[in-house]
Amino acid sequence: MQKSMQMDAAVQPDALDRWTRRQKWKDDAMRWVFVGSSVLVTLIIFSIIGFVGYQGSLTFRDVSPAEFFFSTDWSPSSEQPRYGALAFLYSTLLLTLLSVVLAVPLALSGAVFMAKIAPKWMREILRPAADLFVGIPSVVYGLIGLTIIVPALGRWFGGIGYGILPAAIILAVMILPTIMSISEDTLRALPKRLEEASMALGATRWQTIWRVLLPAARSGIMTAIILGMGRAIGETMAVFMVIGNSPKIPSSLLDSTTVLTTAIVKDMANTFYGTAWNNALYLMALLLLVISLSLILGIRMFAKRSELK
Amino acid sequence: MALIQIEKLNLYYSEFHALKNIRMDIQEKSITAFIGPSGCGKSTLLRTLNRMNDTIKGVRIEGSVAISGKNIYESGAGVETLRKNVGMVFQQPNPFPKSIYDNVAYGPRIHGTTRKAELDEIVEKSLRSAALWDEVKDYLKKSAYGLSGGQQQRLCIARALAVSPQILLMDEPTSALDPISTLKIEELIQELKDNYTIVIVTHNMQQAARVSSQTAFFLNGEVVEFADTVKLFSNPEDQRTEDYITGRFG
Amino acid sequence: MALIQIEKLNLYYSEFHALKNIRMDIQEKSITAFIGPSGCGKSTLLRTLNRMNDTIKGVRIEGSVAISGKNIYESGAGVETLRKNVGMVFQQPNPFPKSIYDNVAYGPRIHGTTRKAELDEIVEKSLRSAALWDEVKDYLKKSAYGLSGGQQQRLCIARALAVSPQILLMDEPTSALDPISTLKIEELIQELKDNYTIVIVTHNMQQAARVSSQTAFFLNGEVVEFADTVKLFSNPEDQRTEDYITGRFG
Amino acid sequence: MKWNNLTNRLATVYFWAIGISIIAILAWFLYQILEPGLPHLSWKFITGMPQELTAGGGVGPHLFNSFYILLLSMLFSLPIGIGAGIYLTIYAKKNKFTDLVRISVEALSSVPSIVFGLFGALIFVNWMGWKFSILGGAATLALLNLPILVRVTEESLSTVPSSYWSASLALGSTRWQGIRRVLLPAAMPGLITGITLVAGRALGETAILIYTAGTSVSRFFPDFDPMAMGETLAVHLWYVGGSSLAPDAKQIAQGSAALLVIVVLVFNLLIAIPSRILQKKLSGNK
Amino acid sequence: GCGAKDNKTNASGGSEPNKPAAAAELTGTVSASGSTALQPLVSKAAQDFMAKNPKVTVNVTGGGSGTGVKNVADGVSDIGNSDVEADAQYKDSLKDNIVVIAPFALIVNKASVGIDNLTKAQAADIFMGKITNWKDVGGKDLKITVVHRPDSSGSRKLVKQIVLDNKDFTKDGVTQDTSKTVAEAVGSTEGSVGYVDVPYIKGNDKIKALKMDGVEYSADNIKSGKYPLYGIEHMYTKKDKESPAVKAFIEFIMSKEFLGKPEVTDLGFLPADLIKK
Ligand SMILES: Nc1ncnc2c1ncn2[C@@H]1O[C@H](COP(=O)(O)OP(=O)(O)OP(=O)(O)O)[C@@H](O)[C@H]1O
Ligand SMILES: Nc1ncnc2c1ncn2[C@@H]1O[C@H](COP(=O)(O)OP(=O)(O)OP(=O)(O)O)[C@@H](O)[C@H]1O
Ligand SMILES: [Mg+2]
Ligand SMILES: [Mg+2]
Ligand SMILES: O=P([O-])([O-])[O-]
Repeated sequence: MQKSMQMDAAVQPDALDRWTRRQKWKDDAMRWVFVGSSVLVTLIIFSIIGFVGYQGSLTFRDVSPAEFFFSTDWSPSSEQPRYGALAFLYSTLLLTLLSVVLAVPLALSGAVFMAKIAPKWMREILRPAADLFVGIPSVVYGLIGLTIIVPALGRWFGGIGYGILPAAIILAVMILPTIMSISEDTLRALPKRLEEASMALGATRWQTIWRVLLPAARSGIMTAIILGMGRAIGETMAVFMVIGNSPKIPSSLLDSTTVLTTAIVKDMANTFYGTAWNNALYLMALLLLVISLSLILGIRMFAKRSELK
Repeated sequence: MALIQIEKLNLYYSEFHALKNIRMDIQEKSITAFIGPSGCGKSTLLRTLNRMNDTIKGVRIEGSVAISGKNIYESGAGVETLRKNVGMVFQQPNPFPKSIYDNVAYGPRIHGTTRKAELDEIVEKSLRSAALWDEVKDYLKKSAYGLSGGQQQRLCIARALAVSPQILLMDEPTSALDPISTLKIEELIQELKDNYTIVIVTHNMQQAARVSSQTAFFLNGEVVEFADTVKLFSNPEDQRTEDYITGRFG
Repeated sequence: MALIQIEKLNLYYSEFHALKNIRMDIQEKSITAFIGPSGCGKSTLLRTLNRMNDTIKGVRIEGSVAISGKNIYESGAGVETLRKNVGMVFQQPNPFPKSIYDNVAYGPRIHGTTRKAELDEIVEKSLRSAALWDEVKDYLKKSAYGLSGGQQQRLCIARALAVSPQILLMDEPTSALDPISTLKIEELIQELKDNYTIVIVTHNMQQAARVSSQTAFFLNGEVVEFADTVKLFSNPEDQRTEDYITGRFG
Repeated sequence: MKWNNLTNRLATVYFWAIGISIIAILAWFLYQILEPGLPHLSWKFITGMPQELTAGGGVGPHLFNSFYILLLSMLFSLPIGIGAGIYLTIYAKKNKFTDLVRISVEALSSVPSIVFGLFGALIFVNWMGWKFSILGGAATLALLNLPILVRVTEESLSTVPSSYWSASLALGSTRWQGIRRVLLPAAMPGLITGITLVAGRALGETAILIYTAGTSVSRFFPDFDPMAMGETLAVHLWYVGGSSLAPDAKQIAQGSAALLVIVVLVFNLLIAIPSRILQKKLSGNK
Repeated sequence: GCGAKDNKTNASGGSEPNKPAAAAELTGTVSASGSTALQPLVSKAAQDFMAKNPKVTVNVTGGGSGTGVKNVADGVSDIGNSDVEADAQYKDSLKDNIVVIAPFALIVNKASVGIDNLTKAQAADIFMGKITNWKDVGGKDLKITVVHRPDSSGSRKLVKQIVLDNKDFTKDGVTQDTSKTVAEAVGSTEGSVGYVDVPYIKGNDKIKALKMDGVEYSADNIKSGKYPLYGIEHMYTKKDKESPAVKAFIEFIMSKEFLGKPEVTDLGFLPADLIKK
């Protein structure tokens, strides 16, 4: 090895050798930068989980897990404080499910429309418009929900109009562009030869879309739904304004209820650090994290399993 | 009467005049080869036969292509019916990301066959015709992507056969394959001739000479010469054909 | 002494034994062709010569490959220096999405040449060697994607030449091209022989016969026969070689 | 056959209807935001200082803070996000560490922003002693951006044909040279689109910033001190809607909402146009 | 003109032993965080204070009462605004500055409810969910919707103490984040009732404030003890560690000069010495 390096130096001008060595040094350095970035990302998530998890686990000094997870009685400010979070958990899952159910058919149809049917000029308008909606602050969505959707629902269905339904409508609009854009990208990235193969067999456009393109784009569509769902689970401000925030299991889609995120913001700022109440809010944050992570992993696994071997 | 009759066919990609005044008669149950340098319009002409050019924006067609005496650009039967009758195999094997079985059953299904027993029969018959049955019969539920390139191409042929077309178009079906797979496909083409009318585009003159009964030589969107394969290769009439087939081109 | 000496080379893709006990000596300024059916290991062996296999996960190599007497798997000189010395041209033309000039200048730049005049000179010289200069000299700033397939492939050759390698590896450099472009590239290869040592993988036996001085026939990861091209095609020693080159394979 | 044609036609009608409804929904929302807000937009409003109890307050410092925080957060998150994305596409071997990084990115992208807010408040505001500041807000916002950037990088890099990478390595480039000179430029259009998305989200974020950047602005405008408090336009909108006692609070809220939408729109355009030109140039003006 | 005079007052008012009583100009930064209900007032004071003392920067932010108190204890802020008394754990380390008194009122949807007075018992029954229709208290035949503040809010604690005698609120109804949004929700929901601090009543013409036991809220009625519904606003500082600027700022807020300004008086906050025990 020693020998070969010397020979190299003899063959090549000195300056070039230095250049090569410097490039190699840079290459090594950059590799560490990239590894470092990855390590940092990992550290961040672990410290978040650690922080939220530690603070949350302190709840169990004052509250039994059975009460927290299985009771619906949330009355932290009463003389005999009760910390049952089941109602929040229930509503969170219901709200997420409903908003995804509302958004996905629309978003997927929209994606197909944009990728395969719409004329070019229409796409060129719709796509940036959709991107724009990702940037509209949730407070604005909330405001529209509060001033227009809630009163309208109240008028149509009677009652006050607050509840899971208006929240789901708002969330569906919020996540629609995300799901649509990513699904469209996936559809567009499919090799043209799949479509050609189907058309050449005499399939109509609709048959091609339904039987070939959508199945082939499945994994990208899953990613899109997961991202949308993640946003729906974590959304706070907009939901707060329209869901009503009663700490109970709702009797209908138009009954006031609370989800985990709004339960947290509602009281986080005004409760004292280190009290059982405050700790319970951190525990809800942990719960939220665990739910969204397991939903995501679950869907990923399901998608992988249903793929062809 | 010839099965396919092409009359005064002109095709434009927007401005670009890609096919110039093509006339050609193709007989039933024959194998016709299209040869010529890249970009001369072989694929374009092939695709006018099943109207796959319809999917490309800005394509304009003049003249007529008649199959069994009916102009396919005017008939009311619809492009789906036409394509069912005129199957196509592409340069790159392009199976669907589905199982082997579902690939072959795709065509029958979209055309309304749903009974399992019937489908089973069609799948087996098509795979046998494509000389693939013995290799895959135990793995019908496996993904088509697990097959080798040559197997995939035969699968695509089986898929095309499953809707029982009359005509089979092949656009350089072996150019992505190794010689052994190529040989297999060539043998298969020879066998298929008994039941189908085949039009094949190829870059490989040896291949054209081996498999086809007629050959058309293209240049710049025109058919320079269209004749019996043996005649065209041994005794071409046009100087340009001769230059091309002897490699002295340009 | 031969320029490239391959000794007892074994290569594994994880479990799969892809190259089996290869020995081969390749002389300086010769053209060596690798032929054989698909999957027999031609590309794999070619890529061991510039260690491009290093980029594939799970590859394990035993034995030695020496260039100018030094084992490239042991030398401390680094894989970058090796690859600078051993250029490579791929099956599909793969220019960068940059201008023609920047494509050719890429190699010299990453190896430390920054002076404009010097770069200009290298670019012109390389493009001339690749027989492309006259066609592109007025469009050097245009994107390489505006070129035809054959031009792109010659650009890739020019790009490889620009770092003045000693050896040029080509993996089916014409299989994506039409016959006319193929002919041009084959002529080019013949010219390059005077200055470079060339190893070329091809599916096309005619091509091997036309361009190479030595030919190696591969089967299942082994070199069945390695001999002068004329000898190998006219009078093969091994029965399997004969079967393959006469198309009676299998 | 008839049946196929019928379903096909029905499907076409359906997709057009959906396409048009989506446009209608989006347009309706835009209208609801812009219609009440636009009349309130004036130069004085856009560049003025806020007022507490009296009418006529502006949002100049908030607008400034929005961009300042966005810029700083990008400064933190871009190198790390792109770095990790590059690691995952190029260097990652199939091992435990890679799986861990991947799951971390996944997990990070599923963290609700309120949790980021709490975390940022603890780490940056409290432990690091940055108090409520532009810096603290930007750092926390960077955490929100990270997973999206990692994913966008991974995706844009993986659409770059692998042939570029082999070509560069075969010429003897180091990996870093190949990344910097070939992969990143080729992935640039995708990266830029991703960055616009991230920026849009950051401009609209409230939950995180309330706990980290504070809900008031510096008395100076513009104030480049990263330790100053940095209420952004979106947060101001939240504050004005929820607490302000100014008599024209409602108009300010509507004006801010409209302004915010316009800002995001302009931002998108400013980035999309050069990126499209770049893309054309790369793909060779064909 | 008046700035110089005021500075002198502030400096002499400071009892820092190591600081000479010379009339030095005030410098430094003051940061306050906490109660959102108090934020508009403190922000306004900050603006006026900075105008008088150009070398002092006052930053005011929300975050909630709990956060505010924790922030002072942790040194993140100099002042923690709170509308509730701090947790026992902070008693020793923090100094409690009571700055103003904030009157509260019960509000109802103006158009639909049809009453303008509730007895304390009626109000308690409504908030506990025992009375669910306005006709039971003499109003129209209309279902009652209660609009709450969050459990942890000072306002809710106050109403619970004074009106409900510490019994629990009903879990039905709607919860809004801030007093302002409560006022808006009550304004837009038929048959709704809520409670807010009075600055948020004015300027919203869809709600109306109810009398309690026939008594209207006013400075006089509070002073005389007839109107019981009011909160005490605290600004906590770190005991013995307040900078001169912090002290001066708190004094400024409590001064007649500031509280006497028309736009501040208008809000309805009352000076802390109104109910001196
Ligand atoms: N979609 C299109 N739009 C515009 N021009 C096209 C299009 N498709 C093909 N062309 C042009 O039409 C001409 C004929 O193309 P065609 O694909 O038929 O050639 P070919 O003979 O099949 O060539 P190859 O052997 O390379 O496949 C070419 O010059 C090509 O550039
Ligand atoms: N990355 C890889 N991982 C695992 N196996 C591989 C890999 N690359 C190639 N192989 C296998 O190694 C064998 C040799 O492959 P190689 O690409 O060298 O063949 P080849 O002779 O070049 O074939 P072709 O003519 O099709 O290019 C094949 O069986 C192939 O399946
Ligand atoms: Mg073609
Ligand atoms: Mg190969
Ligand atoms: O002032 P509060 O928000 O605590 O009622």
